[in-house]
Amino acid sequence: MHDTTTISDPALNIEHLRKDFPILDQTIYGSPLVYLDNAATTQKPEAVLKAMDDYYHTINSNVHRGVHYLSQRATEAYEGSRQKIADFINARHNHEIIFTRGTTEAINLVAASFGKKFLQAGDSILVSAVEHHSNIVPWQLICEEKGATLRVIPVDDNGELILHDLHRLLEGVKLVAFNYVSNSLGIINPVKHIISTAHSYNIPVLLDAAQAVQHMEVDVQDLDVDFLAFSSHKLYGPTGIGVLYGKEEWLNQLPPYQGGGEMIKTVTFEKTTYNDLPYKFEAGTPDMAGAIGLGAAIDYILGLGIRNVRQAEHNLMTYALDTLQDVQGIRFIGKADSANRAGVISFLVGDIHPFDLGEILDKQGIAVRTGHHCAQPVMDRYCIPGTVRASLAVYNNREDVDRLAAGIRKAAKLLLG
Amino acid sequence: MHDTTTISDPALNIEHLRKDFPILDQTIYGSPLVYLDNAATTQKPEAVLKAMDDYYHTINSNVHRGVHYLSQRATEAYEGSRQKIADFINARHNHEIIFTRGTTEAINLVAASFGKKFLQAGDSILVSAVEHHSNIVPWQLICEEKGATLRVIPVDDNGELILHDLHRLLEGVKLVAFNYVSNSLGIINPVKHIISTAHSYNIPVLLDAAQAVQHMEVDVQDLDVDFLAFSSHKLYGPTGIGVLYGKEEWLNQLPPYQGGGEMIKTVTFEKTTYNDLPYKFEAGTPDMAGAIGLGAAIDYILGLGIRNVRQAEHNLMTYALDTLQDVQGIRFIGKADSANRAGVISFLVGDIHPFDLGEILDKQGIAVRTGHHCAQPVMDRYCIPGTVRASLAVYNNREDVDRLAAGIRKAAKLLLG
Amino acid sequence: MTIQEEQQEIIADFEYLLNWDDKYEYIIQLGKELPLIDSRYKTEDNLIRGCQSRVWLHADFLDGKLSFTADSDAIITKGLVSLVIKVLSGHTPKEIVDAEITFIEAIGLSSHLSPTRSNGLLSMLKQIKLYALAYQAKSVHS
Amino acid sequence: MTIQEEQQEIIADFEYLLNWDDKYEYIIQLGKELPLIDSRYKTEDNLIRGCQSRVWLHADFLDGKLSFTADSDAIITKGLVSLVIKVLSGHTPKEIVDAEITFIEAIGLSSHLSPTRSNGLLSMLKQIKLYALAYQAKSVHS
Ligand SMILES: Cc1ncc(COP(=O)(O)O)c(C=O)c1O
Ligand SMILES: Cc1ncc(COP(=O)(O)O)c(C=O)c1O
Repeated sequence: MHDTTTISDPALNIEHLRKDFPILDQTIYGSPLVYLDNAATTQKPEAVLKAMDDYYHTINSNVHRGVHYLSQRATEAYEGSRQKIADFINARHNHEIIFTRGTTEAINLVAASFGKKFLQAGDSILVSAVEHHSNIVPWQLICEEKGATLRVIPVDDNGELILHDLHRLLEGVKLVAFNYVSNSLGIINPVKHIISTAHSYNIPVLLDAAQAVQHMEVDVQDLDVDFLAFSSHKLYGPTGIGVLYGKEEWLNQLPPYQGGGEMIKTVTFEKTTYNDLPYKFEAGTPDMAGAIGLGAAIDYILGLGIRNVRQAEHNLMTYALDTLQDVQGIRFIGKADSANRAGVISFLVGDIHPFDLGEILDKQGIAVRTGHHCAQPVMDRYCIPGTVRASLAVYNNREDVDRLAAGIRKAAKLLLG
Repeated sequence: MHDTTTISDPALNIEHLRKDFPILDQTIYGSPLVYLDNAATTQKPEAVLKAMDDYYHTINSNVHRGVHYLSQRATEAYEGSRQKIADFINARHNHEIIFTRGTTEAINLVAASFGKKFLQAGDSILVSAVEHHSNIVPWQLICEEKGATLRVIPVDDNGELILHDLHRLLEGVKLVAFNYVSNSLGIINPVKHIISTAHSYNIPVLLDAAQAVQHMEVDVQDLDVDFLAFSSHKLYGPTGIGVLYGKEEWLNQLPPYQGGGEMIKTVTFEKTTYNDLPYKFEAGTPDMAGAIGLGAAIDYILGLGIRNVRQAEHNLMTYALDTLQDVQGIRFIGKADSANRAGVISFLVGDIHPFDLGEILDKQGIAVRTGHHCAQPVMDRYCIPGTVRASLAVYNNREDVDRLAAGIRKAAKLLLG
Repeated sequence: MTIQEEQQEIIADFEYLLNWDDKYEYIIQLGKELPLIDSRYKTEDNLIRGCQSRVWLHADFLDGKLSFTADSDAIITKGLVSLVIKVLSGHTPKEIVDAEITFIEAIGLSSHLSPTRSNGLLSMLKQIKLYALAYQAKSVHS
Repeated sequence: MTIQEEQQEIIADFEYLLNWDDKYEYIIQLGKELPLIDSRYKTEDNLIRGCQSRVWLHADFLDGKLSFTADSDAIITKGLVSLVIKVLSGHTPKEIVDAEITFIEAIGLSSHLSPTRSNGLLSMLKQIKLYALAYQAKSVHS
């Protein structure tokens, strides 16, 4: 067992910041909780919960249309969060930030609205072989509706996208959608290369950044990406809210997605005119408390320093890969080293079924995810029923990794025994 | 000024339950807050905030797919809320409850999915003249896409739907969508009559219950309604979550709305099969905390007793109509008495612009809504720029009403003075 | 007087009005006082549609200076409109473009400047700036 | 033994297994012990797809009694499957339809019975009940 008082990164005191997450301090079946299911959802620091509680205790009110004091304060707080998000990903304008329920809804919005306007029979949408279902099914739905086809960037045995055929794959493609970091393999994809290649054919790109924004700096202008989606709940923020970023020139071209309050300028039964960005895409009462909670989560991360987070997680990832490598029979699915990896380690041990391994880990208080991680095509690609996935957040420490390694050994002994 | 310790309804001690809503206890511009914007959004009792806080502090985890302990507890809590909602509206099955962001999204879901499957050029959708934009625009969008038309049940000078032509209006209609209680006029519509008439032609009905569920018992089996939508944030619950109820036989017929995690059974790039109800319609990570908060809100209301709530609000409404009637120059928009009214009183005073009146009320700490209340066609119908809307919740008392009446008098004096 | 001085004067006037009702009474009085716009200019073209109140704005350009007349359906907005016109009318496009309107905030009606309320006054201020910008561009090119 | 007695016996057995690892060791041992299903019955038709693990189930009806053989790709599921079969095989459709399976919860593996985990075991239990219902209906009608 390593000395957990040794902090791998001097800029962040992990033991100290763990106190911001009191949920971590509990026992499961008699063992202290080791929470390594962060790619599914992260825990929330007290500051996020307090921001939402404060909102509900002081200014809760419907936004935008109110003359009265509370409504104005609520609107300022809600729009303040939008500005924080714009700054966080370096969007040019705050009206390029659309609040959605999460990554899934953000992608559905683009698939439906972009598809409605730009997709025709015979066209293609290009995704990669390592996508989450949320970046596959919305495209399947719209492709089916429009008679378009879904094309796939293949992946090699190591989990890296095979890009030498990219130019050919881009023929007839109307939009490219792929993830920055794969949730099943943890591999950081070569986003800039793919974006600039697509752009050389004037093809826009949507980036699924659900597994990226919590781990590294993401700058939409530097990436020059056209659309970007992420979820609050994976970024230390509340559930039920997420973000679609879109370049103004793209968002202005898209027809509205949902209809309702806020997204219109004038309504008559004969003719309705739509509101400006971002409201055109925010029908109905928004999740005010969620947006404010997400703003607080971003404040929290910026307070830690996103580079410090990346560094601390990088160090822990290096340690984890080293430590797990020594476990007998372990196979990593996705071969990236810690420099090209963020958050996720997927693995199998011998021919142990991931479900069995996960259950025995759970009994030891270790929370990992097992199964296909909503990325069934990835499992099919590697002909496996699923993987065990351990995923890191900034509050994880070496003790968590040690407990995981010991837990796997114990499980293997029981299961293979 | 009336003695506020006189409780109008013996079953509920309003002064006591106001303590559950500490936000009410604040001063705005030096005056104690009078919150009468409840139709826009209600305040949340401590029990709701605590339920969400507890969730985040103890079991926060992604639902459904996790093997581990926290995920199982989170799933149980999330599904427990679904069951509470099913019981609350007396749904036959809990899988008839779909979590959405709110009423707006619920209606958009039905408009898109029902429209995709059942709507053809030449068909009609029938709404009423007193709908919220959220129950107009989604139908406009799908009608435009399908070449169908939107037809409108007219309204009379008193705000009552004109139904003698209903049989003729129903010709060629594929679905009827209207609200239980109008958010702009507060009038309770004759839902059973409209539903049974529509059913006599086998036309399904969607009921927008956004302004109903918080005020009275709603029983979907008794109403025999096919779809019903409401928002948590108007029902003492958190923002960002709401409900679509749909009869199993209808929901099973509708194609999925959004694609993504959870809503599928198997995914390959060639073929995707969809999950069973309710998951087919819940793509992506749901708003776990929101769902749990809504469950707690329902517990809170059931704790008060929904009939007690109705009775207390009815008494206050009677008092409010009586009291406001005495204000010189007041005109009620929508003429229902308190028996046919829920929550909302819309009015104008002389030719004072509602915006002016709202602003002077705000300066006195009185929060009302002014404008078209996202029901512009209603304003057009009565040729008014908007109304001042005071809307009640269970925590409002006679003092609130007295303050409102006094505030209007003061405003009128200033503005006409 | 410069735009700045005009604003200072208004702010000073309001300092004597201690209560919010006195302030509003004064603004409402201003709103009532004079028809601000010739009715033939109250056209759809000159209409600025806010979410809550509507404003009609007409601009005249004479001797290098812009002057404005306006109206609103809401009386408080109208009172503020009358103050805005007092401050900005009769100045050159450049002066107007460069002007910072601070008095509305200073007299405690900042909510009228909040884009979230999307009311007519804010849109009117934007429109005035746009007129001024247009005439400024013209005079540079001519 | 009745279904109830079979379950009581299993619960009693497990009471001697004090630690969770002992319980799992025992279940895993059961899972390994015997091939539960003839490989020719391991068909797509007999496959019950859970979200996490898969189960194959084959039913035989003889002399008014149902018997089952089964398999799973996950060993813990397989061990539980073997216990379920021990409990339910060789009983009449009616007995099976009426049976309440309590032992899985009693021995502390209730999560295998949670629909939220949607795993193979729960689906298998449902499938067994369906078979039993079908045969019960048949025998009533014949
Ligand atoms: C009658 C009615 N329908 C629909 C809505 C829309 O609800 P939400 O904004 O919560 O989606 C509202 C409230 O704004 C309403 O009052
Ligand atoms: C890469 C990726 N894309 C999309 C999603 C879907 O995100 P959400 O479920 O928050 O909508 C996830 C997470 O589940 C993910 O990891």
